[in-house]
Amino acid sequence: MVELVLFVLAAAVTLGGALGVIIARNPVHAALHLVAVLVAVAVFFVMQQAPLLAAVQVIVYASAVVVLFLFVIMLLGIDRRESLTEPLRHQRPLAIAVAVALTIEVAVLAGHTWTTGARTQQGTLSGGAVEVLAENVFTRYLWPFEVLAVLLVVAVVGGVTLARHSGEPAGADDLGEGRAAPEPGEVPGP
Amino acid sequence: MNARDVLDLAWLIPVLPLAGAALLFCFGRRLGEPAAGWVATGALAGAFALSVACLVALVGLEGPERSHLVRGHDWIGIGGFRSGVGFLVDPLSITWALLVTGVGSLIHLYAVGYMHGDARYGRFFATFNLFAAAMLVLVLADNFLLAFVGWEGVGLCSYLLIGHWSERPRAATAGVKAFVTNRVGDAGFLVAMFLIFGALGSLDYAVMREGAAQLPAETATAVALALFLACMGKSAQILLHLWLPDAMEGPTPVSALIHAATMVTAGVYLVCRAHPFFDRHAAAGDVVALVGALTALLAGTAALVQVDVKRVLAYSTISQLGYMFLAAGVGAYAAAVFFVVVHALYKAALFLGAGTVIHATGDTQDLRLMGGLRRYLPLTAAGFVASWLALVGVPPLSGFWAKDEVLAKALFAGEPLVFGIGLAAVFTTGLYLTREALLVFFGNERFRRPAGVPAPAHDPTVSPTVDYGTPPGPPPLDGDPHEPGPVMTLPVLVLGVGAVVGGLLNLPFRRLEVLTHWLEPAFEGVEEITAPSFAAAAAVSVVSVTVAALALALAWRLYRRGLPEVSVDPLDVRLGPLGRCFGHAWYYDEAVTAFVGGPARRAAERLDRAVDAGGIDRAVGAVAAGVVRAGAAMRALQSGFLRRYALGVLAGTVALLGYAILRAGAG
Amino acid sequence: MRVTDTWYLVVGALLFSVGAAGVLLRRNVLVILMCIELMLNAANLSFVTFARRLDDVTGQVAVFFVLVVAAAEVAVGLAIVVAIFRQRRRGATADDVSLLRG
Amino acid sequence: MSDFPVLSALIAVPFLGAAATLWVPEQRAEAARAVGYLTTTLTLGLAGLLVWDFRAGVGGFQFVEEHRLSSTLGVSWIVGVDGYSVFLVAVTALLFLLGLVASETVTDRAKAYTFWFLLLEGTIIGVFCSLDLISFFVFWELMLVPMWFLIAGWGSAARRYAAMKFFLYTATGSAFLLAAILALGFLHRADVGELTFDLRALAAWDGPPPGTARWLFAGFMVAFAVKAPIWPLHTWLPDVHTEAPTAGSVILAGVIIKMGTYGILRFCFDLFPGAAVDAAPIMLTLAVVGILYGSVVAAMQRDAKRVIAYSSVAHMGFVVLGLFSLTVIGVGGATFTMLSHPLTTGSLFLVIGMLYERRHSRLIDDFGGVATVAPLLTGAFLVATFAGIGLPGLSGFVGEFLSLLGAFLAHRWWGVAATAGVILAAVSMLWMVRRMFGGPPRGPVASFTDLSWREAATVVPLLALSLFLGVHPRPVLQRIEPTAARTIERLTERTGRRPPAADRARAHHRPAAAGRVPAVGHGDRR
Repeated sequence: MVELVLFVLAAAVTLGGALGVIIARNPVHAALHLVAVLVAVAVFFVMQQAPLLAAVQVIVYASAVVVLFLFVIMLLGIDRRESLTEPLRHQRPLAIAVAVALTIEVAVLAGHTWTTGARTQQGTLSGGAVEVLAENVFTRYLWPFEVLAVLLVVAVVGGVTLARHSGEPAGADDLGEGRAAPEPGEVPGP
Repeated sequence: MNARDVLDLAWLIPVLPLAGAALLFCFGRRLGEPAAGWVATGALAGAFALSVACLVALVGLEGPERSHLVRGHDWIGIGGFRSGVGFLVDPLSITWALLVTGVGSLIHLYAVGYMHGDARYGRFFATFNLFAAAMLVLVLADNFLLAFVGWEGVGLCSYLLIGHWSERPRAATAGVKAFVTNRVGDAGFLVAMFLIFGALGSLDYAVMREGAAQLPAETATAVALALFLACMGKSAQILLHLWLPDAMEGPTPVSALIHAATMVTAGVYLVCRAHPFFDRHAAAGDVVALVGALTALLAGTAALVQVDVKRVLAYSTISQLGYMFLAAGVGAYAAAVFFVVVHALYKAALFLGAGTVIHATGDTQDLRLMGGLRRYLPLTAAGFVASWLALVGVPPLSGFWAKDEVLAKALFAGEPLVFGIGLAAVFTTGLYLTREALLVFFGNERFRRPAGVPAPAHDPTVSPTVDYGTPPGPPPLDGDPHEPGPVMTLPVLVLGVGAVVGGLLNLPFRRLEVLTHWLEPAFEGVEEITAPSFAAAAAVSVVSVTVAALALALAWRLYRRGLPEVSVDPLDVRLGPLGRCFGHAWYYDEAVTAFVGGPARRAAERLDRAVDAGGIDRAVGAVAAGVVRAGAAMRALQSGFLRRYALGVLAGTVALLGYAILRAGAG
Repeated sequence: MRVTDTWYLVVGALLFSVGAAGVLLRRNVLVILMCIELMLNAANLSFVTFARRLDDVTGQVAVFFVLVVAAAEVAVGLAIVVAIFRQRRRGATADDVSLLRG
Repeated sequence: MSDFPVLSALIAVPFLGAAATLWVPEQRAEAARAVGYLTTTLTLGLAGLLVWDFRAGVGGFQFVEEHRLSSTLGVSWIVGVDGYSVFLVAVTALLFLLGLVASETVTDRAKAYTFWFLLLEGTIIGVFCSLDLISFFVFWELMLVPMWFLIAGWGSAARRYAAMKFFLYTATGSAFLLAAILALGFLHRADVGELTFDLRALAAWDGPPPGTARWLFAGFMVAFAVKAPIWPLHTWLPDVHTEAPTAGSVILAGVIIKMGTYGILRFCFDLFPGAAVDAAPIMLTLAVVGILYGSVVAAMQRDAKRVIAYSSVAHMGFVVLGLFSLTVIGVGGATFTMLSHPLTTGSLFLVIGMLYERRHSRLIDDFGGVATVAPLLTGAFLVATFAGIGLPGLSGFVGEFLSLLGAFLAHRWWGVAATAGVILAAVSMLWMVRRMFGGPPRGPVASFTDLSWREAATVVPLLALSLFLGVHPRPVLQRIEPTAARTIERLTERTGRRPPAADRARAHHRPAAAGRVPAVGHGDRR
């Protein structure tokens, strides 16, 4: 019974947060809704016996990533209300139609044996989830793990070069130092 | 060396002039002025000697044996078609060979003098010899294909020789006109050969002689008519005759040899050689006879009022050729051959005479500017007069016997219409040739240039030909005309003598018909046309002689004193509008030229523009434009907007899932 | 009434759809990035659900990797966004970046 | 001699030569040309060897080399020649050597010119020798590249347009060809199980169902109809000829358009006999239209090269006429025309090239009276013209006569209509000769120099060969006949259509006794 209540709560937070992300005029509000969604999903992970993932989710995602988002929003100074006008013709109705169609299709398929071949039934992971997870990551999937390491390095290097070199002459290492303080929202361009 | 050994050398007859031609093509320029001429004349004289030897050898054999085949190597052979190079020496072919080499040698001799000072002397004689070789190949071939080689070879040489003075635009055009008109005939020859091969399986004369009898009537008639189309082209019969008058642009020896004595008679040879196709089926024979008769009359009328000395002779040749086909058409092949031989003699003499006259009066060809030349060119005049009287048919000269036999055979073969037309043509012949002879050699001297008038500058690109209707130019000569050297006068005299005695070949009395008897083995299976009685034959002769005499008298009365008024031609005046119609040769040439130059040319140009540029290219262009438009339409998809692409991706996913559902649903 | 896996999957699907719609609807690049995060989480949710049902830890390993990749992706994404905004004045949106127009 | 891979060598040498020209430094043009001469002479030598060793009586393929490259893809390197292709290879080798000699006047970028020229030779010989459909197609497409560069690089004014038109026309056509080849290969595998593109295997197989066979036949025919310009698809030829450099024109008219008719002969008859018989009337009609249309329009052109280009369309009309008469005589005639046409049209283009070098114009009206100024040049042109319009004694006549005869025996009225083409051909060509060579020399024509030794070296061999083949075609016809007979026999077996009676070799044809026959009472028993 507790599980049902918890599930409903988490589901409500998840979907509400998601809708909030796409509806919020102010990107900051969107970011906060995103945090809510991420935490709710972490809860789901816990209910699905994936405690480590929940932890990682919360640590990596909910905090680091969203903070990064907020940081960039503040940096770019676009933390204010936006108009939700839609210049592309037919974009909005089409988008909604596609999303709805997608949901329906997944629902239909989910109810069908076609996708997994196995009927829905209960089952618990044998043993502690973390040990099994760790064992797998460092044995069978070691190679992908190493590739991921490389990926992260690339991401870091990419992030740095992209953010720094675009338009900035070498040497000016930070934003707008030595010039008149940029008026709010103004990004010192070349 | 018995008869057969001599006859085995027959293949040398065409090879000698061919070798001469090859030699002159390579070294003609180096040999230079007279040497090249003598080499060519010598080569042809050698061929003449060999022909005579073959004649003697053939005479040595009895009647049916008089045929000899020299088999060369195979030429074209693939699938069921086999053809080789072989020379058939029989009375018919050796008669022509003698004619070509004999008259040819005399004309070559004449040309040595006539072509004096010509820039391309060597090349002229090379082509002249090549012509003789091609003509000999044509007459000595043992199958139709090899004959066709000779047939087109003479056409080529005629094209080259007409266009010898290529700097003259008229000569170049006349050359093309001659070759193309002959090509129309050659297409007929090709179709005939296809028909023969399709029916008999081979183009050899031997196979034709055996197989032609069993052929169904309409195939034989088709072959005959196709062959006759070829003859009409080559022998300038009506409808395809328009090239011969223009061929006079070539040097006079060319006109004499090719366009009077030999090449134009190739058509008659072909009809005689292919007589199995003609004689058994009335239709073909009638066509040939009728076309021949009409040609004789119409060409005769056209010659009446011409003012160019060579033009008159050109139309006269067309007319006389008409007679030959008239004879062949009614089945009197021997009479046709006799007419060919005799005509070659006196027509060559007339042309050579005309050549001498042209040279003597400062290269003018206008009859109205000559007159009274007999006092200055006595020998040439003698040869010319003899030939004139022979051609008109004054007994006892050769022309009388030949023409009389043709008309007689036509009447007794039951073709009165053709006989009537032929008789009318006799009148025109008498009229136009007497007019020419009187205007040139008799009457008042109209060639002297008055003292004050300066000599016109000699422009090599202007051709001396004078069309009907052009006013006479200034008199050309200031000195006296003088007789050229023996090289030019001897041939005219010899041919003149030939014209006089030529009749002996075939006098119409039982044992004296030498030529008919001689040709009999070649025309085996042709039923003889005999006069019902001696009196009937004599009556025909009397009628034809009186007609000729009337014409002669009329011309004598009109032109006895030459032309008192240079630009007034008494006959032309009397004929009035009819004279103009005759002068323009019934406006046939102008009509064809107008058609080819006008509507045909415009149609071809429209065809080129409409189909190629307009049709196909525009269609291809349309396709290309279509592709470009489609491309432009696709470009809109690449809008550059990120969210459009995202929409596309998701729409794709939805579609795939939908398909999965369908398959799963159905599956 | 017990909570069965299907519910999780339904929530996952809904979450994914909302994320997808968000990507299509919003013009603000950052919001688009956030929506992508939503879609990724939806996927993770399904992974975990199936890991539990099929009693196979691979699902969780996959989620682990997805997380890492997502993090890297956000880092680079934001770097690009910064680069773009550095070029343009304020208020640049996803639609301005259409140089690749055909 | 049998083990030496003549054909592979024949294909390899030009490619190696082309590669060698790359090493030559750019500014040393004569070095590049030297490599060119060496390669083309070597190729000609090999070709001569090939023709010399080619046995006469054999109908099938000779000098066959077979290397199976990959059984899964069914690709293998099979080369071989028979009566049809051996002479085409020889003519190609000859034309390329003479073309190079004629290209002496090409001074800019001589190295690149020689490179593309040799590449072109290799690909064309490849087309004529390969018996594997795939390698045939590869060479067929490869040929386009060097030709495009030659036209676009060294052509005259509108060369870009012409090169592109040439490329697009042929490439579009060969797209269908590729589709048909692959379809055929896979249909064969579906039926027989083994994927192969070997012509002999595919020909031996009794073929796809008639309906499909007709479509595949159409696929092959489109590509070949474009290349050998058959009437509606010919509009690229005049444009390309006017823009191509002289040697390019010679090669194009000489051998490239022969690839189309060769393709018909080599593939369409063996692979789709039924379809060929059904398509014969249509193709004959197109051929006759091509002959008449080509000649008529040729007379109307103002550019000399366009006149000859259109007359080539007419000549190829004769070849197609001979082919689709489906008789041994017709096919033999067509093959012979394919051999004689390069000689005649090649020399015509060479002379036009020489005139172009003297007057820098190709318009007929810019000339006039060349005969009086340059007699040797005129003589060469006249001999080539008369060979072209089929004067007996020159090579043009033999092919034309046999093609017409074959067509006449098979379909009477088509033959008669085509014979009219003989007249129109004479009209168009001689009318051009009249306007260019006849009449008084006009303006700059007066200062023309006559044929130089170098120029004579390019034209005289072709004309001499044409004269030799015209007078003595037997050695060539003997080698073509068995192959043509074999093709028609297979056609008769597979379709039950009997060729006309006169077509088959009969016992009684003339005893080929050389020299004189003792003529006592021969034949004329009276």
